[in-house]
Amino acid sequence: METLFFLIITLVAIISAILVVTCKNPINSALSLIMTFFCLATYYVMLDAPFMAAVQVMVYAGAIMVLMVFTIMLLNIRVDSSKKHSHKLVLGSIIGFFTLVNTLFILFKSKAAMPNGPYSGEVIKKLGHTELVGKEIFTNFLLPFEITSILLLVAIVGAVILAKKKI
Amino acid sequence: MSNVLSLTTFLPILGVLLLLFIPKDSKGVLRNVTLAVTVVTFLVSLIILTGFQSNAEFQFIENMPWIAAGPFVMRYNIGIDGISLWLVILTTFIMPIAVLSTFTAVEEKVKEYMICLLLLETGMLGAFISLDLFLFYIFWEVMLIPMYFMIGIWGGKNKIYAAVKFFIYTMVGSLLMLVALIFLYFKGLEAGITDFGLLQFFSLKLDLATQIWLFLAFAFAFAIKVPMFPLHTWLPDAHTEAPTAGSVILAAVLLKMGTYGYVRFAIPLFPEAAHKFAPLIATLAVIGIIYAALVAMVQEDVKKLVAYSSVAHLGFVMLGVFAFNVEGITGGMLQMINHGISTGALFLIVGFIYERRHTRLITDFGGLSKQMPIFATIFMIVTFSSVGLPGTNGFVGEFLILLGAFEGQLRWWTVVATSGVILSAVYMLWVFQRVMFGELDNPKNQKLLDLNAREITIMVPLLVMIFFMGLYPKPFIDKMDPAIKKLVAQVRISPATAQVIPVSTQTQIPEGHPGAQQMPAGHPGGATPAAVNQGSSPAPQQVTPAVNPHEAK
Amino acid sequence: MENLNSYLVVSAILFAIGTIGVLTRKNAIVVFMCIELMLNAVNLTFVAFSRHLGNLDGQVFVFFIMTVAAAEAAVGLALIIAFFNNKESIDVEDVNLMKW
Amino acid sequence: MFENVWLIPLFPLIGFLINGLFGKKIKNEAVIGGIGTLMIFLSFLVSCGILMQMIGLPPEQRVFEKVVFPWIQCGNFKADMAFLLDPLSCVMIMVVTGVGSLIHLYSIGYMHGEEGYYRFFAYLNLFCMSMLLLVLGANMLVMFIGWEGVGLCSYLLIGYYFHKKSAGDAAKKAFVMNRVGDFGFLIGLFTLYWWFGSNHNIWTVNFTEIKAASHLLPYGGVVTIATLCFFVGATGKSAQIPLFTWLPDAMEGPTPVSALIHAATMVTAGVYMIGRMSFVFIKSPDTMLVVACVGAATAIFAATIGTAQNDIKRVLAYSTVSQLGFMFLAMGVGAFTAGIFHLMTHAFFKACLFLGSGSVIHSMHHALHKIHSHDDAQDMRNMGGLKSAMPITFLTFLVSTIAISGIPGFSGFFSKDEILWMAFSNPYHGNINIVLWGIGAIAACFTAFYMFRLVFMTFFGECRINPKAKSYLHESPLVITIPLMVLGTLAVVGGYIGMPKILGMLPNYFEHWLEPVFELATEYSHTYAHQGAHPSHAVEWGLMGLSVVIALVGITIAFTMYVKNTELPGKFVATFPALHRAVYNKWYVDELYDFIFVNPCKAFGQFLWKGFDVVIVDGVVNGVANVVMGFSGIFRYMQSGYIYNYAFSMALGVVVMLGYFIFK
Amino acid sequence: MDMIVIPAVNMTPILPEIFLSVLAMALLLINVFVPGGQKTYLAYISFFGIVASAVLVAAGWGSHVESFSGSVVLDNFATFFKMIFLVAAGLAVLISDRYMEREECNHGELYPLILFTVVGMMLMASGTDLMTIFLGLEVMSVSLYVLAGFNRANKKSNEAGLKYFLLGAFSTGFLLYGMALIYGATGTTRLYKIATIVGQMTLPSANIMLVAGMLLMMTGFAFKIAAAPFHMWTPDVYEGAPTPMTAFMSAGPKAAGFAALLRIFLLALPTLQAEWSQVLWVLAVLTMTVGNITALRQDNIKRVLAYSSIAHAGYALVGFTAGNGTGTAGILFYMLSYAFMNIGAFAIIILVAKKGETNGNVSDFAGLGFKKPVLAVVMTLFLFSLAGMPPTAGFIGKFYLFSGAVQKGYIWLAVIGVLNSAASVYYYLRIMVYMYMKDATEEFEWVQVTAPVALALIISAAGSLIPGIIPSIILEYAQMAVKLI
Repeated sequence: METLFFLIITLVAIISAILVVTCKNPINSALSLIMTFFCLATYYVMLDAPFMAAVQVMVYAGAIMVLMVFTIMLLNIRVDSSKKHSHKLVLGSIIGFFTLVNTLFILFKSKAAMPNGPYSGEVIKKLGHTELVGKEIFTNFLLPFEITSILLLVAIVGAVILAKKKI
Repeated sequence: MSNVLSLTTFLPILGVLLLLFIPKDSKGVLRNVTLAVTVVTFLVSLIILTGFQSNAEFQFIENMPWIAAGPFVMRYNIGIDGISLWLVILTTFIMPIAVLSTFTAVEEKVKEYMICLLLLETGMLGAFISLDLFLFYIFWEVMLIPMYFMIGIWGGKNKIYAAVKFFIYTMVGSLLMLVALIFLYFKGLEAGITDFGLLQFFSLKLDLATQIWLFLAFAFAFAIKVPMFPLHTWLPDAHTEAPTAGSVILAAVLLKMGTYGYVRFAIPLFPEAAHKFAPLIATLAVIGIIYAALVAMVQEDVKKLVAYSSVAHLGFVMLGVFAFNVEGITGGMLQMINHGISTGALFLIVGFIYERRHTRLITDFGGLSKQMPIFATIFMIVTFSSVGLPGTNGFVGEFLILLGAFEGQLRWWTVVATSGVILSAVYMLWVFQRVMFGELDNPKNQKLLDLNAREITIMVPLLVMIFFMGLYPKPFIDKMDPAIKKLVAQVRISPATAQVIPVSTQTQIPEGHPGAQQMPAGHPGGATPAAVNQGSSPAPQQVTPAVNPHEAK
Repeated sequence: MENLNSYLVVSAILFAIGTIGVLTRKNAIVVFMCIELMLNAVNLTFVAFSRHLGNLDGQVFVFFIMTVAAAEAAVGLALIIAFFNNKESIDVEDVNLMKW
Repeated sequence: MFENVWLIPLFPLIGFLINGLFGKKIKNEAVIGGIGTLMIFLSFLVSCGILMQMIGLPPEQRVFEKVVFPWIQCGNFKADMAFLLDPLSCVMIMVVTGVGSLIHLYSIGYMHGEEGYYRFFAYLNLFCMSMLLLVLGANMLVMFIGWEGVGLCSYLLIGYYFHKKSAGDAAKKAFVMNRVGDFGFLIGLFTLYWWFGSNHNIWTVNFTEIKAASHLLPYGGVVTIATLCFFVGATGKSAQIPLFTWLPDAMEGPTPVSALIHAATMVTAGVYMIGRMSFVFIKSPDTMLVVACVGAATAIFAATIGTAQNDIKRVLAYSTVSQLGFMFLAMGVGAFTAGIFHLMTHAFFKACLFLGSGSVIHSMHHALHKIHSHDDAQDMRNMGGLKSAMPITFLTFLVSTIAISGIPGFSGFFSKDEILWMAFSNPYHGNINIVLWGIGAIAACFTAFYMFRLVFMTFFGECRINPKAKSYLHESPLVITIPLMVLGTLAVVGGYIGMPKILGMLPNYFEHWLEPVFELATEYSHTYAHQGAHPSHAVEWGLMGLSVVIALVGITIAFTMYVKNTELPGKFVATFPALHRAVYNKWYVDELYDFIFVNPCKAFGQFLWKGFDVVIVDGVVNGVANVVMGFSGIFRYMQSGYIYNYAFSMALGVVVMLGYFIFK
Repeated sequence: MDMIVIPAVNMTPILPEIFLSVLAMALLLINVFVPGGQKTYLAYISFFGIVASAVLVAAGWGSHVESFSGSVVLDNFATFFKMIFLVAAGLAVLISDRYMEREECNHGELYPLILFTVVGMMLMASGTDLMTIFLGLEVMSVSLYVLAGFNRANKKSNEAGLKYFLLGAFSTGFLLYGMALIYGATGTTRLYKIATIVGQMTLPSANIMLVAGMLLMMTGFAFKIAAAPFHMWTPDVYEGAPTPMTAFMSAGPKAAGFAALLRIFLLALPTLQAEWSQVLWVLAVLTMTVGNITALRQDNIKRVLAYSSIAHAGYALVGFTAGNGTGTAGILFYMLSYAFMNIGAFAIIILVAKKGETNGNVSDFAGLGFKKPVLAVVMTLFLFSLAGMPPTAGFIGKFYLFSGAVQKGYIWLAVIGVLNSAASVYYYLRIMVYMYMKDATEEFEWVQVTAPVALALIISAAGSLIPGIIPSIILEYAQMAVKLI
């Protein structure tokens, strides 16, 4: 049952990902991407990471993609209609294919490290995922967390400078 | 005066600082100050000359820590021996002459020109006195910069091509040498050598394969600088385009860097490889001699002709150096100085007429002897010095080179090289004839003025040297002799590889000739010292089995 | 749950699709979206590894990646808008003033 | 007096320096000429002193070496600036300074009014110095200084009229041909030095030391190589086949120069050198044969050319070449004394001939100049009948001509006959002897013919000069005629010091004098010479008579053709036009050399420059640069500006990198 | 559920970062009150802030403090690189003012952004956790995207920003994938732990996931340092970005990329040296060759320097390939000297250019040598230093880089390196050819050397020359810095 569910989600995720790449209309691409994001969120839930799933939906699907769709609308961009570059398509696909092949080879030819942490599915369920992630962030990864604040500040300043009509 | 070497080397830099404070437009002051600086440098260098002891040791050594970081220890390690002494003196001697020659030749950008000249002097001197390989490399490269600007800024029509070619050509070689230098250092490090000091590396034993690679890298760099056939094509371009002083310095000193590099570095550091490559290098040298002479013969531009003659002369030097015996190397060293003087003088001469006529094409001249007798005389003396007429400096060097090469292993090369002597006469005399002899039919030439006092002043020291070195080279040879003997001892390959075959008188006399077996007791030659010598051990230079006279026939 | 490799394979496929998108699409925003797709693929990898390893480092990393994605989105879209203001296009083929 | 030998070259050097440096300021011809002449005359006096002293010594003590200062000393090699006095060098310095003084004196008058008068005397002094160094040098290197020094002076003096292209060409040709010889000289020197050094640890170039060690030399082998090389040097300097063509051209120089350098002294340096090294040469029978053959060939070859020349100096020039051939023939047959003897007598009569011709030219020139004629003052076809106008010149000229033709009683007879006899009777070359003798004899016949042709065309017959100029012809001044008379006298009596034994009137002083020098050579020669039956006196007498007859035949033919029946030469030319053209054009040797050496050399040089240097060597250099630049262009266009291309490149990089590690 | 106890942290390692961040934020605020034409004050403030920060950094020399539970470390290596970033930023600030004034985009936000970039770079250098390094990288990158597109009105600048952004984000994808694989293969993101785990592996090179992670990470950083074939953005972005930012980008982020690479590879993955040096060998050769050869045919001087910057990354990679003390110390030294010489050269380009970034071709330098001799001499110094001629810092740097390779036995790499630098001489000489050997077509009257630029030039010139004559003053520190990794 779970396998079937996984397969369905996978199918949806991949099809929507392909749609992102193939849709002529950027809006459609964006919508497909959102679809993919939802699928990923589902994976996260299946991987006992509900907090990540929530963040995924809120930040990606909610914030980032809205921003993008908004931008697309704002710029009123029409369909990707200019002349086709078949060679570009072919080359890109070949490279993408090889990337995939390489990656798959990597995955199948090697084994990940042995589990080394205390957080098995049961533990997470018992202690609560959000708490655990929060604890990690505020203890072991405090510094990166602080850095994100600067990152966001930079992004804000940058966005203002670049896009504001008059500074 | 323990730091007189440093003083000599860096005096020109002080001169540069001085020049910086002189306004651009007071050209006369700039010229005179530069002249004064170079003359003072020359005078200071005379202290070195007089204080130099005729022995094989390095003298006036200054050895101070400089860089010590990581595996590398570089020291400010300088000193001279008989080999570098004369090149230092030659440099300081040529510089005032070069400066003086620019007094009217360079009217534009005088300040910059003078600064270039002085920087160049420091670079050249530094390269000759460095006993630290790294320091040498620094100076070696530094020299390029002012020369590049001299050619590029004050040069002729095709100056940029020539300057860039000169720079990059030399750079390619020297960078490969740099890699070899680093490699050598690490080899030394393994053997317990602690810094870049040249003298320590002399005792470093390397296996043949390593030696060959390192030697090739060094030899390539030096061969470009010499320049040896077929790496010579930058030279005619550089010479043709360079301003007179530039050509003079280029010919007189800069090219010596290459040959000096062989004598000081490439050969003693890698003696076995040097021996292995001696035939090849000698072949190239000989080809260079003949080739450059033939090409020089058909040149239309006087300066280019002189440039090609340089290639030929330097070929002689290489031949001598690779004879690996005292005569050959001494000849080579002498020839370096000679070439500096004669070819320097030739470039000055070309400069004189160029300044007057703004052309260097041989066909534009003819019959100048009539109009410019003093010039003609000087030109002729220099020509014959360049041709190597006995009595002038050119002969002594050339003779010793050929002699050394002949008695060494390079017999057949010598024979071919000697024919270069004929060709040199052909092209030099031909150009002299076409420029100086004949009817003075070009109206532009009919108003030429003879040399003025300044120009004569420039030439007189050179002429004096031409004759002095030709007639009494003893002081020169004596000062360099111990160092060269040491060098020869250094590069002598071990007895295992080259056997000294004892030669007895008896076996040498062909048995087929009647009467050869015994000489009459009362024979006039019987009691001469030479005869007594027969019993003593054969000459140390004898590295090849003696050619049996039968075979020689 | 499925085994680790299933997730990794999915993420690899998504990553490859994202790559293809970057290489083939002309609309700058779509290109950017494809990059986001690649990042998400990485996220999935991280989470999968994290789950497999039993430590949460990977998930924390994902958390930061999302932040970064947000920041990049802000700046990126600002750049795209600025470009649009200049060129009236967001076609990457029009980003061609500088070449050779 | 021996100690003061260094004065001999020093005086001319001083003269050179004074005239060379200050001559232009002095301006006064008398002073300039005076200084020049005085200096060489002082040398002559010193030489006389030395000669006197040497005569006073027993023969075995007649060797003296004076080291003036150390010159080159390097490693094993050592060459001092040292002078060697022995009977041979003594003869030479006497000839050089003696004839030199006379020619200097002559020049004072001859060069009168020439532009660059001081230059001429400076060069002349310099020449004398060089020549004296050459003959006095105690080692090969000092000799070589002189050797090249005389070449230089010859260059300078031939090119004296530098505004004439032909003079410049001739000068250069002379120097270069000499250089070819020098090449041989150097290689010979190296070979000898190396052989002694490496085999016997005798590192020397000193003649005395080589002589002392010469018994170590093998016969043939390396010695042949060395001596052949030396002989190449000699052919260059002494204008032998194949390097003789420069000498006739050298006549572009002023006549005194031709007399001094190209007749009396410099050109004999090769002979002298062989004499100096007789003990080496004799050790190689092959070389000796080559020397003899070349000498004989040159003698006949040059003589034939001499028969057809019209330029008075050119005839003399070919005559010189021919006579030098005789000397080499002598050297080659081991008749060193005879060779040197002929050298000396030749110096007398040939100098006299040249000076005489100079006197004629001087007079002709003067006369033609007066009437503003541009006729060639040296062309014999413009002369004729000058004997009345210039009696002294005529007389001395005639005497010398007789001497050179080998008429008994005159110096040339003694020396030439000695040579021919030795060619016939020497023990070295077996059957070839007869050939050598035959060629020599025919050459002698030719000599007599063309010399008398010269005399007849110049001094006899009707005067062919422009009639207007005729009245201006006159005898030269005393300063010119005195040397003529002195040399004329010597041409007559000079031979008596070396009279062949067979004539028995006087002892052969000359042979005795030179005996210590050539003693060793004679000794060595015994080891391989065929000690066959020595030809009898009768044969000698017969041959002597024959040679006289031959000379007379030559004279007779000349007389017939140029005095009695002046149409004959024209008829002859008409009958054998090709032959005449070939002879007249010197057998086309110059053209041959141009074809074989000069032009190919130039063409090859052009090819090397324009074809090889520029296209190939520089082409490779620039080609590398261009290839790099080409790549630069390719790389540049890969930088298309499109983002997806850049991304593609990155992705490709990733794929390749991963692929390599996965699939390796 | 327990309260989360935030652990006590030692702030010393990130003191300069904190200082600079605070300063940047303060500047953002101050900016509001500074009227349009007087943004120069901000430049001065940031410059002095940078100097102060440099003092703070310098004070940390010699200490070794780990903090934030192993996320960050203060050691000599970090200190050295931080100094490089500060030098680059300081010089960039000094040369920005004049440029921005001329291009009429002197917005006060420039300086805070530069400072933030520095913060990001510093975190890259001192981070010992992949997350720290990644976030530092992003702080840097995001700032740089903005800085590259800072001159909004200029189409080129705009395009540069966009191009840089898209490609940068793309490369981030690879970088992250690499980090994910490393995480998967080792189970941690802490470098020290990775080192331990990898060290315990019997055959780490057989662990293809680890190797692939390493390669993908290398890709990401190779993009930042502009190594071929990830270099293609460089010329375009460098050309388009405002010149002072180009200068900054060529010196700072490149050094930061090397810092992170060195840190990760030498600290965490030394056991994989055999693998990564193979790749780096190829990358180094490609980078040097492509950079140098393409530069030969450029006309825009900014592009010339951009390609030269690629080539210099290649030289540094030579030292990295060796991976030994000599080579890595060489990288440190070289990055510092490169900051001096390259920014110096860009400063002169700024002076010579006219409004709208025109007059930026090599041929526009014709005659500068005698019209503005001091500027030209200084430029010559920079160019010779870039070309690696003694006695400049560039030479010593190259010497150490190539020495490292030779020491490690990579002779051919060194040979290719020197041949490349011989070829590179051509395009540096070309600039000099125009400066000195062509006749002036302009009078250069618009060239005004303001005080900050003059200061920048003096500092750069000193920094390019003095270490060339007495390199020990920097090399000793570089040696100490790399010893600790």
